Amino acid sequence: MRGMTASFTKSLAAVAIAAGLAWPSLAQAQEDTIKIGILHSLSGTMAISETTLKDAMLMLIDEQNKKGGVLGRKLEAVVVDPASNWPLFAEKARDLISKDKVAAVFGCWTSVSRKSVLPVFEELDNILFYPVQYEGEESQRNVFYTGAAPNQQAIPAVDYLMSEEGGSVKRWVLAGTDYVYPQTTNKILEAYLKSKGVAAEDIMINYTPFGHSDWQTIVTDIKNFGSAGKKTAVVSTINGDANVPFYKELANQGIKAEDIPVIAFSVGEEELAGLDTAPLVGHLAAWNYFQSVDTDANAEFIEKWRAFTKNDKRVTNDPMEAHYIGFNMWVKAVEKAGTTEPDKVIDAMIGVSVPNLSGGYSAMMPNHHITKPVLIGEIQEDGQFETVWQTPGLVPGDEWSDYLPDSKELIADWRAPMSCGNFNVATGKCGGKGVN
Amino acid sequence: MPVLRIFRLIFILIAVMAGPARADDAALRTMLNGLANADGFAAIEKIVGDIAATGDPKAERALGALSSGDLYVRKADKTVLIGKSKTGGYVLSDPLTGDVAGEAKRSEVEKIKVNNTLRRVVREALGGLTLASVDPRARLNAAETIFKSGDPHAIPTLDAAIARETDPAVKERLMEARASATLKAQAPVAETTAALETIAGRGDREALSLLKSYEAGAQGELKDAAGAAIAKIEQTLALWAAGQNVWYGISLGSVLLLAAVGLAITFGVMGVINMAHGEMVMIGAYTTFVVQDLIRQYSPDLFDWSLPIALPLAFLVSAGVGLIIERGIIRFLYGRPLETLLATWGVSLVLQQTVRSLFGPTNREVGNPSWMSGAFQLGELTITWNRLWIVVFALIVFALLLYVLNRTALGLQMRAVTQNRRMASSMGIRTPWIDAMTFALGSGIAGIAGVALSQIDNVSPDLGQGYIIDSFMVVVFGGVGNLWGTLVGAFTLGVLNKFLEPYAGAVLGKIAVLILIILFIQKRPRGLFALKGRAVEA
Amino acid sequence: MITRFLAGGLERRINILLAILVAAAVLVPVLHLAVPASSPLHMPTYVVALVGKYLTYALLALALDLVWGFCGILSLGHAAFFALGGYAMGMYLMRQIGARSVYGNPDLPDFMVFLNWKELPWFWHGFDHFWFAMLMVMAVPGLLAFVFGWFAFRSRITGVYLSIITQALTYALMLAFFRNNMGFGGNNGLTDFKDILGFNIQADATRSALFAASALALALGVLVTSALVRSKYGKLLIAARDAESRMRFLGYRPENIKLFAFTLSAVMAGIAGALYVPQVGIINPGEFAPANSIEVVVWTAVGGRGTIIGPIIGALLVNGGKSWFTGALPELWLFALGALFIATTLFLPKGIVGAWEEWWKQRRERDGRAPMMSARNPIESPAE
Amino acid sequence: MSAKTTTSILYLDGVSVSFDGFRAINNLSLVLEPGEMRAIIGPNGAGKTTMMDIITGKTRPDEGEVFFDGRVDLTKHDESEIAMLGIGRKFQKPTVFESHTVEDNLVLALAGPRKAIPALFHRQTKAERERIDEILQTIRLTARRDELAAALSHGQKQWLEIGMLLAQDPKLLLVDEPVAGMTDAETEETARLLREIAQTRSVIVVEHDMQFVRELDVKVTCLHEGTVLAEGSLDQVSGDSRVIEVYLGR
Repeated sequence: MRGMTASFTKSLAAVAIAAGLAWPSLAQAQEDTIKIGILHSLSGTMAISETTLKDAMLMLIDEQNKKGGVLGRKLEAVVVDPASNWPLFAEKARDLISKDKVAAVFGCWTSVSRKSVLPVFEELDNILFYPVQYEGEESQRNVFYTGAAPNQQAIPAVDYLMSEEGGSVKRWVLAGTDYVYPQTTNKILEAYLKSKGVAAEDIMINYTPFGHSDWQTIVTDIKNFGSAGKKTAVVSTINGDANVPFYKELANQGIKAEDIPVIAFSVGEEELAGLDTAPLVGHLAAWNYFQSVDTDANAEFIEKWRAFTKNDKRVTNDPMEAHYIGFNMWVKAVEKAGTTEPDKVIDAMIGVSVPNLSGGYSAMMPNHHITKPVLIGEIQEDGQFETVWQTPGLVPGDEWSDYLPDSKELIADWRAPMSCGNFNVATGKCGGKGVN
Repeated sequence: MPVLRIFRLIFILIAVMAGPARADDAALRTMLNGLANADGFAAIEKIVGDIAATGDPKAERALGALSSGDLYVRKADKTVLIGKSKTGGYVLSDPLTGDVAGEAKRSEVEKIKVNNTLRRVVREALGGLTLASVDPRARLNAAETIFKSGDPHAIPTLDAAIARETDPAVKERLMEARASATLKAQAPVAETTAALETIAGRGDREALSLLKSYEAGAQGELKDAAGAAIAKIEQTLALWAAGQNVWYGISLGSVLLLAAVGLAITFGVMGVINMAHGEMVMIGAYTTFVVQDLIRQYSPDLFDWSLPIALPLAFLVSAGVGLIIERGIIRFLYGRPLETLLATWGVSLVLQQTVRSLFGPTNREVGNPSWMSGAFQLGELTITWNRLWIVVFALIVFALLLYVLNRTALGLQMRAVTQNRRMASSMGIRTPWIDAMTFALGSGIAGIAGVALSQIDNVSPDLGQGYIIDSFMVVVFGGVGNLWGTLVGAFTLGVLNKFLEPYAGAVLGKIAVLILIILFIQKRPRGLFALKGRAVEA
Repeated sequence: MITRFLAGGLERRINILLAILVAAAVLVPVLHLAVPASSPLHMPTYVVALVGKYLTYALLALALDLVWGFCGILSLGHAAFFALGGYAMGMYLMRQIGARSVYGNPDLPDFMVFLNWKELPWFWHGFDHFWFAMLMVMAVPGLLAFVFGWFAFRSRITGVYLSIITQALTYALMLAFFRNNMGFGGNNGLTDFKDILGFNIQADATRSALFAASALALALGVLVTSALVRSKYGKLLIAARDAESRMRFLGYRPENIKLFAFTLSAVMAGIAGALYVPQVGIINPGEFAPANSIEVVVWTAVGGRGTIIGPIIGALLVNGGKSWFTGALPELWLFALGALFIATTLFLPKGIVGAWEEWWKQRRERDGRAPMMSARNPIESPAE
Repeated sequence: MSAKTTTSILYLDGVSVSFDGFRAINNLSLVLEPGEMRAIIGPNGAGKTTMMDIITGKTRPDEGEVFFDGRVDLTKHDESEIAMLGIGRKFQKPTVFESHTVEDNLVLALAGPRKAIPALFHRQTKAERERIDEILQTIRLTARRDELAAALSHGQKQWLEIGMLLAQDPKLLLVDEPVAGMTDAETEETARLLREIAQTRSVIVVEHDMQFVRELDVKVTCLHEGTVLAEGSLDQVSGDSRVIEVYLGR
């Protein structure tokens, strides 16, 4: 046994030396281009949604380079694949920032992927542009939220349905996939509906697992719930993949939009492309952008997109527009700051205003959310949405919902003296900084 | 207010029934062209009302087109026309006569927008127009529309309609519509009680809905009568709900059966743990997509035939891929089932990514042919055609498979090879060929399952992933190597799931089923239909 | 007795491996913290974080190898034990956030505030204490494995059936943890950690310490596994794998032999998960996905099951490959992984280490030396 | 309980078992005295292996009594308990731990505690080593003690398995077709080995090889369709007309 232990010690020494010698020196990052990180899943369950955003970013970067880049330097996209694996998002984010030295990252789709990379962006002080509608309840210094907050999608949608034009809905089914975004959105909506005098028994909340494919029971439940003599609507926060079987079941069981309309927050042009929309005409979606929006900027965008992807049937959607806005904001902020250094760019971002695709301007607010119009569209036979209602002006994104008891006292303002993502106006303290 | 709007509409309808002078085409056309200047949905609604008031059946075409969003304004002369889209523009036709009225570019016309509310108004207007229609179906629909709106002003019209009605089914509906209207009319107690009875006799959801809203506003005796009627209907509906659960369970079971039956061959008969089984299903679904895509491009009339055309193709494509996998990989791994698991998992990744590269990561659209769309009522059960066909299809596939395995030479050889490879080989059976054929058969079956699943689920590269675990559960639960076990297993799990779902919710229900399977396997490690005795232990 | 037991695991190759791990545990923190960033010898944070993560994967692969390679139990649910250990650690880290959470509620984690919960569920109690949490890291996976194994092995569920029900187990757990009402943060899981034992979790020193802890935990795992398989118990384990009924007719209870290994393996996986979570900063139900467990099987198979070094090499190689591919050739990653699965089973059934051993043995025999007779790494695949 | 039960080492009375309606054992009765060696013959499917399964606890009989050593009801115990009671079994197909060395096979079979945890810390004693040397001698595998069992020939595996039974130190050995696939010389050697073993233990041998059975020179039981057809010396049994009819052939 002594011999064994001795050989162990010897091996230890040898390895220590070998490891010390073999450590490779690191290549220095090149400085002649500005690198932009693209952090969208290209495989796994989220590839279905995120791949398009990667292509959109490549196009935007390409377009910018045609205009001469930024600060006289060309942009270079660094694409990585976090493979729909949340810890891998964090690893890749770290790689992009530490190894590739990117100036900003455009990426993430699901909330959990964003949550996973947050600490990395905070630690390494870089910028993330997050393009998807989400549950709110967050404002982080290093993140710019270009998708919709609940008040930029859910609340106007419900307002519309409650209006006479939207059908004076009195009874509500809140159906969602069981994860944070639907849970929060439904909590907000429930509180909001109750504040508008809807009785508890007129609200039905239902959650299903990811990728749920057998909707027979639930669609029947909806139908039964809708036969109580009051106008009923479904607010759907059903996620991605589960939507196709849901809508197919809806169509087959003959639930017509005129009787029980379904308004969705996660169904866009891309999702409709996988569906026969003829039986779905009239069901609704609430977004901040539709491909059908009739503006010159949008026409140009669609044309470029189709040319870039060499596919004249490729559709555009809301998160793409969010990236469009975010990217242009970043370019403007970099030009304003005169540098790509994230710290300076973050400060320069607030107040930057760029045209959106629906004919107005979107501005970055101190809470790192943006102002957007809210559009309600009805599904058409050709797989497009037709805007049937639109907020009169721009709606600023509200990160801390006023309808949740624990967040109504909170605000975010990243401008100098306050510089806080969750300032409690009641106690006058900034939450994340700690009490101790 | 919508109620007011409906009142007005019904009023107009009555006016129509009373036999006013028919407006001539020109007046109708003027009204229609008014849509060109209508600003907002409310204005359009008013015009729809006016048009309906004319009672001219010619308005049907225009209103129908409006409802389906096919009505356009030609910018040049502000006329309203029906437009059917074609590449780069529209073919225009006259909204009243349907005569072709030239073509227009996309920029030359403007669509008249409709929303849900407007669509409903148009539907009701069309319904009213058709109460006197010659087509009994149209009259039936009209009666239904009035039943739902229950407008008291419609009573005289309904009485007239009831008097002239000859079709007993339509007559019954008309009576119910009248009862519905009576409830709203503050009629005498006796009449109202009779109406309540008529409606209660209908015994369906709509009747319940109507009674509930009536009960909310009623008092005394009538409230009690309504309450009793509601209780009666609810009791019947509860029975139907149990039946419905069984049906949903059978339907889910048939999906599980389709997904698992191919696996019952590759896993159950050959002992290959085919993790790429789900991808065979996915390939079948994509084959359907390609077939439909070609049909849409070259021969849209054949669309209803797309599934029968896709079936053999999906079988061949999946079987072909299966054959390649068997010859290329699995044949080196016989007798090492856990290694087939690893290799086929690798195959599944490659297949998924291949499909993702070829077709893109997004869902592809596979449409339902007309015979797979919609639903019919069986009492209070809504049975959708696609589910019904899938149940039938699953059973046919199962029966065919049984036939192939038990009654054909190939099946005999397959069973011989599984039971005693060496013996079979020495008897002159080409065992490698049989292996390949068996695997191809299992894969091919998965392929045709894909055709069916494309009708109810996403067609995306991840399609197969969603079914693989469930399929294994079914096969293991039913008993490996026993097709009947797979059948019973699939339907048992399906029905179980559907009975748990209303109480536990979809997620907990599924978890409960998984745990039940795990516990069941403890009790019967070889599944429901396991073979006993010495031979299996060896 | 314990030292003598552990010393039984020492052997030349294991010594080298242990030496590498101990050296890494010492050297990496030095290179990371003490060497200036400008020096070519400096080890950047992302490398420390990445390799630290790989080491926990290696421990997970080793845990799987103990039951699969040595005992023939192909568990397709090992990621579940890993995730449970991770959740136990995550719960401790959540409790450490205290009032620094976004809502500033000192008693409840953010997601509970979010869901309007008023008080901490019972199963969260005790996780304020590090040692309690560490106990749970081992106890929860261990207990689950014990109960599951007790039923399964007693019912003589073997081979494919066992694999499939372990997969069902992890799938059911995944669905359960996805539920928001379970009280584990639903889909988002647990995240936004601040510190561990009072140290900032993002500080370089903490990272180095976690790295060292992972390396040492792996070293300990190697030592224990090695000692285990070289003991009489290890022989029983292999015997149970190869001829279970023979064991039974010799008077052994193979179910108990397996149960011990299965439980121990789950505990190892739990520890790996607990070390993984603070390094990646998040734990969520995705870790329970059946595909993750299958990936672990591949690491083990690629490296060489039934060997101790194999799973470690496999885990490092495959994950290194994954990191590289998903960065450099994102579209090709799944092709590469799939091809690896196929190639390994077809051409390297004994994995890299097994193949190398065979080659080495052949060379020795060709060189005319005395053949090295050894029963150390018997990896003939058993019949089902 | 009859007197017979208490004195016999093995006592089967009226045992029946059926699989999916097929009666593998039908009202079988058999008594084995301590120190006795018994040969069991019978055509395929006569229920020989199933009988062993019942004795060793692998199969539960539908009805009937099975007693060991005068008092233990075997139907209430499972395989490992029965093995620990002192019944060793050699399978029809030689079953040894192929990825262990010959020596390790014997080490694992040696009588002693069977628990998992003590095995972790087990160290071999001198007595154990000597016992193993002795058995290796007996089964003539001393020279190959360090080789993997997988490397042994078919006959050697049979011997190794018998050696493992010896190491287990049972009171009763059940030996299923010990000479299948052996050369004549090996067969002779095996017969000698079994006779030697039978001096101290009770043995039941199932065998088809009539030459071998003759060499054993013990009482013979012929089974047919799960029941005893004839019992007695080999000559008596082979003279029985029914035995000739169903088994030996004319």
